Amino acid sequence: MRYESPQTIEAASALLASEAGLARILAGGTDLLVQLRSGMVEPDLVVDVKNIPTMTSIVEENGGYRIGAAVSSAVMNEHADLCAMWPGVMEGADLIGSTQVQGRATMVGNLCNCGPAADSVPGMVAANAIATIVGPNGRREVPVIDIPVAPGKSTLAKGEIVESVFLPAQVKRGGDAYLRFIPRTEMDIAVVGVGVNIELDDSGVCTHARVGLGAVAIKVLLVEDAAKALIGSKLDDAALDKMAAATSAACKPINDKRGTIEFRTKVAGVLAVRAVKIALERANKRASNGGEK
Amino acid sequence: MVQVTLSGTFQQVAGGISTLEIEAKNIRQLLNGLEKQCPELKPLLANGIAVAIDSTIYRDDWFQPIPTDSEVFIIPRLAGG
Amino acid sequence: MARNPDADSAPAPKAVKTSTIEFDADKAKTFKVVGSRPPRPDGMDKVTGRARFGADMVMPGQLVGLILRSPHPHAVIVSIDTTAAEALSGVKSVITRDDFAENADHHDVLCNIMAREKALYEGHAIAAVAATSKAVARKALKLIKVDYQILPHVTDVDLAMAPDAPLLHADMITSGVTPAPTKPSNIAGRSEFGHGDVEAGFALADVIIERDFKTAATHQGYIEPHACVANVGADGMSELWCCTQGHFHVRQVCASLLGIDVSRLRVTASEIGGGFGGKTTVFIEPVALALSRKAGRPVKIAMSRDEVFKASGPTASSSMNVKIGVTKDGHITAGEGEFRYQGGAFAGAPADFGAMSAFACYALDNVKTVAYDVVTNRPKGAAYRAPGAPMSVYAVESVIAELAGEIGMDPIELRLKNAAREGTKSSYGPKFGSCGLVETLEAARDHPHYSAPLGPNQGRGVASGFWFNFGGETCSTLNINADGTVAIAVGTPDIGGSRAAMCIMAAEELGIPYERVRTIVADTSSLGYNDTTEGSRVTFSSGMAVIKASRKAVTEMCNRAAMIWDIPAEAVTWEDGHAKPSGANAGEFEPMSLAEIAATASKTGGPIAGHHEYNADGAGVSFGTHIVDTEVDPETGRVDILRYTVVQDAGKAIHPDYVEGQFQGGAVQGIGWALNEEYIYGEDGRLQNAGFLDYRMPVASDLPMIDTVIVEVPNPGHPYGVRGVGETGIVPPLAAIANGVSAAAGVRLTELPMSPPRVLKAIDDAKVAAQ
Amino acid sequence: MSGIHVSTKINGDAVEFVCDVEETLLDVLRDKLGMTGSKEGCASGDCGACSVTVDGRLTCSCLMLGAEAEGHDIGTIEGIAKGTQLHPIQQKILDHAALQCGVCTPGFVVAAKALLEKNPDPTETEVRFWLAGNLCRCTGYDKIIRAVMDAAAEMRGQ
Repeated sequence: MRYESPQTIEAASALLASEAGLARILAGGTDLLVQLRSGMVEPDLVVDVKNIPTMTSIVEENGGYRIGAAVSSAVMNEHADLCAMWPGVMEGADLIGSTQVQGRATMVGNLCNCGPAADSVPGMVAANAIATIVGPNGRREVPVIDIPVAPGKSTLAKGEIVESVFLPAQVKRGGDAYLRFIPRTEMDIAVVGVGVNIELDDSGVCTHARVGLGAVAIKVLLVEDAAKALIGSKLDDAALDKMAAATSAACKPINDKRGTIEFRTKVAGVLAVRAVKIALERANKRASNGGEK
Repeated sequence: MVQVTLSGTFQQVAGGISTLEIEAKNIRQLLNGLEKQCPELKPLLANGIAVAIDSTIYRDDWFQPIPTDSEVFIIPRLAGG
Repeated sequence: MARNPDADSAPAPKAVKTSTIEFDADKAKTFKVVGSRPPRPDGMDKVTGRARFGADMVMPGQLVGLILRSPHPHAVIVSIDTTAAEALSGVKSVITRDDFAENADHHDVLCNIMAREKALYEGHAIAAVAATSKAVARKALKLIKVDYQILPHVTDVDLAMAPDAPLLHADMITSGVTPAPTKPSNIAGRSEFGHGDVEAGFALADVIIERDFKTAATHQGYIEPHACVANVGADGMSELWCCTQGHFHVRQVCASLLGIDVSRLRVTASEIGGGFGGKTTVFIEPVALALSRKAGRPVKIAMSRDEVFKASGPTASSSMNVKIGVTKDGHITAGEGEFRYQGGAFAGAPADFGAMSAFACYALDNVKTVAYDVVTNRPKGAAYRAPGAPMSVYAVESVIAELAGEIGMDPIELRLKNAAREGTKSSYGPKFGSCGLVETLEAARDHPHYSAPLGPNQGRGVASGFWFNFGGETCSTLNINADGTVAIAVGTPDIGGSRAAMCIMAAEELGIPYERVRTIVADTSSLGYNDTTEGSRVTFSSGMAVIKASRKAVTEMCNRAAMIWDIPAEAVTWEDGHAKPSGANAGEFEPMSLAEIAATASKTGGPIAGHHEYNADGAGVSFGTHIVDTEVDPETGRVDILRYTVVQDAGKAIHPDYVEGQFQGGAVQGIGWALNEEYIYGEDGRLQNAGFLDYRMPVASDLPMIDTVIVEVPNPGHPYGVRGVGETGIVPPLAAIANGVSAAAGVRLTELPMSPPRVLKAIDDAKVAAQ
Repeated sequence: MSGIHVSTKINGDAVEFVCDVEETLLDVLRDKLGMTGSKEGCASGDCGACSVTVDGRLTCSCLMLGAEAEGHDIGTIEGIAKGTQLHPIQQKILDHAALQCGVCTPGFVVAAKALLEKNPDPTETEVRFWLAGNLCRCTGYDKIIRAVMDAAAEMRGQ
């Protein structure tokens, strides 16, 4: 196994593209090292991307934020403005593992491992985050929802690396939230995860909504029926009930060591309602602050 | 004479006998007497057992005296975690 | 040694030695050091990272040992080909079953540390290599070819008892059944306890509740994986460094498995990173010794966490039925239970201890318990804190709580009405001596926690529990150093602060400050045989050995003073760390301190020491009562522990901090067992959650502070009144939490763990049933 | 197999080592540098017994390659006491009897120190959540949480 630590993303991409054997990107490494240790993967090349400046910075852009793919969750969560704008996304990332894991783990690593239960992904999906991908054929931009395909499988081609994720500007009366269900209070993998982002008009009618759903299917889902149930309503109980039902209906979970089909399906709806209530509170607070924080 | 009560597996192995009388002044004599009356118990006794004499539990501590009229139980040897 | 069968006609020898010193109530009134909370002697090394645990030892030229493990839960091992592995550069030895001779004394242990004809569980050791690096050793494991013939497997206790179940051992005939079965089965043994007539008892009851319960297998979850370094010299002289609760036991078993004299193997117990019963046996130690013997170099083996889960010893899972009858005014008329425990691939599930302790909290006229010890294709179980008791007591205490509700009586009141006390005939046979159940129940009832208000979706649970405690073979030595300090050697590894307790007891006896005493855990060549640190025995039995050794040293110091003063030894007494003339008739002399006597020891007869070797009998039982407040999220089944109080009888708390620590640690292990911990097996017989990620032990944010109340009802069999405290704390929590959750959820939960899917299903099923 | 040469700083001292790519920082600390205070409890980032800081940030040394240490400042349990002077967290752990077996203790000390540097006045809940990645099986956490709270108070001069 070779270890490379290139200074540019182009060099990193070239290394990955030219490797005949198995290559892996090392960002936070909190998944990769566990896989290495257990013998699950035996790569021939590991490319450490933490020395690439564009991948290790958070930059304001068009009122939103571009977050480098190697930025750790801890660094992200110390960025006060980012946390104020996208608290749900940040909380999702903040739930990955322990404080120790937070110091290394990245949102993009979480995304590119393509685990259905990845805590940071439903929030990014709800926020309609866009990933910038660099590969042998140049740059492209792809909505986060389109990257995972199945556990361990993504739409990235050989030699492609996610360089950054862009979170657009949050609207004046907009709010997001992420809730997950775990049996303990920390350290577990989500049994269900729901990310919600809503926008309201001045009269409190929901004008836009996105609901991302984790751990209930082969990949993270965007639940359009749940969003439809919210849009046009004032997020009253009837709308929330309808949204919960749509969320549960979208679940295609399995029975495993972390939960049952029955449990995941029901709890997805329960958490979606709770998440919308938090997002609503945040949207109203944001509006009352004039669209700031 | 000491009245001995067998519990747990011992009772069944001894053919359903739950109590028996043995002339014994200490645990060693008690165990020898038991073996004589119930030879089936021999392998179990060899594996190690516990003897309760009036609410104090001993291992097969041969020379522990058994006062007359004391209450004696043969129980599984205790272990712990 | 065989007993002489002729001896029974001989007169009884004089009582050679009574193994206990009785409780001294007068001394207890004047304790100076006992009951204080000084810093522990090993603390500094542990907060700075200097303490050396199992994996921290390095021997010169040391190799890395790794073990190849079966991927199959049940398979015949047709052949093992190690030629390619042996040929790999850097590989210094490879061993398989062929490297161990049959061993009648430790047959099951032998079969467990290295599979023989069959692999009996996923993770069962098949072969091992020692190599110059971990990378080489890993490569070598991959080169070992094993031809398996896969057999059907069984991991569930009830399924394993079925007549058509896959059979693990062709020669397993159930013991304890008359007449003996003619066919083999997976039931290793049946045992029965109790007295009276349960049917007659139930006939007197106004309310009878009978329920089925299940608990999952759990792991002790010590943070330090098993690790050892073995070094076998060309002359056969061997040393072994390992983390264990019982290095003398390790020496005995390893010497036997390797066919060497005990005197040739010196075992040193490292600092031990948790045991809870799981480090009372051997797993990797004989393998490391065999690899070292073959390689001619030291070999270190350290288990991975995955190996700890798959191939060390978790506790039993259980399936149980309990039936209890009670009169309207709260008199329990009869109790009956059947307890089926699977303990993995070999006999030894602690079903009998479960059956014995199930009803131990109650004074019953009619009680009957039956235990089944069952084998399955899971790793061989090991002891886990009060082995067998938490499960059976969970079942009984759940029914007790329900009965209290049925007859409208406060659950502590119901327990007090029926509580076992001194003189009660125990459910397992003998009468109880002095014991403190009633005191713990009264303290719980009077605790502010018990009457604090509860909010919506919250429920309070109470349960009591019991553990026997025991003593065992013990010895220790105590040396008075020339500078007046004291060095103690014990043979019981310190898993919870026992070295501090030893220092306290010696300081108390000698009348010197705690800081002048130091205790070490001696290796197997430095001290006589000691039973393992288990059964909550160390503070009781090693402590009593230290007290006895101190008293012997005191006697000698009085002798020395008497010689110096030229008066008879009987005319000298020991008081506050000084030898003094016992009265006016003895003469007028300035008292001599321990340090003064020690300073002249070389001129008054040489070194001064005390030692004591004995069978420590007279361990007192310990009862406890726990109160817990839980909150259940009715929409998700999530359970939060809001408040927790442990009340337990310690006899006498030598170092109260570590007594509280035992209570708190036991309670939290119980919380894990009750709520989320479990061995989860797939259809393929493989463990699905062999890691801390999905085994789900409690983390700091899951818990409130754990309040403790130390009740002290002295054990008459110890000079200071000490009872073992380590194990009882894990017995009540399973039931206490089940009672709390059932109250909060409005439905009785009867299966552990009460994980959210299970709780939510129970709530939803109850709603459907109610409609 | 050719090793990787790494130059780093550990507890303020310049350290160079050669490691294989596969070796974690924990492997390097324990097996190459003889710094066995960091423990391997799980090798998967679930127990925190191997906690170290990298440029002041808390992490698990089992989740980091030795090679990744190049040019960074590593802090381990061995560097927390200054000579014979214990850090207040270490002293409070002793005072509160907040250890039993002690194998998790180095990880708790490193993690708690990182917390108090970031948040000198944490609530009990904040301490519990910060330390959720440090498993202790002996104590039930009670005395550890008390020790950390007490150390925080002392360090604030209260």
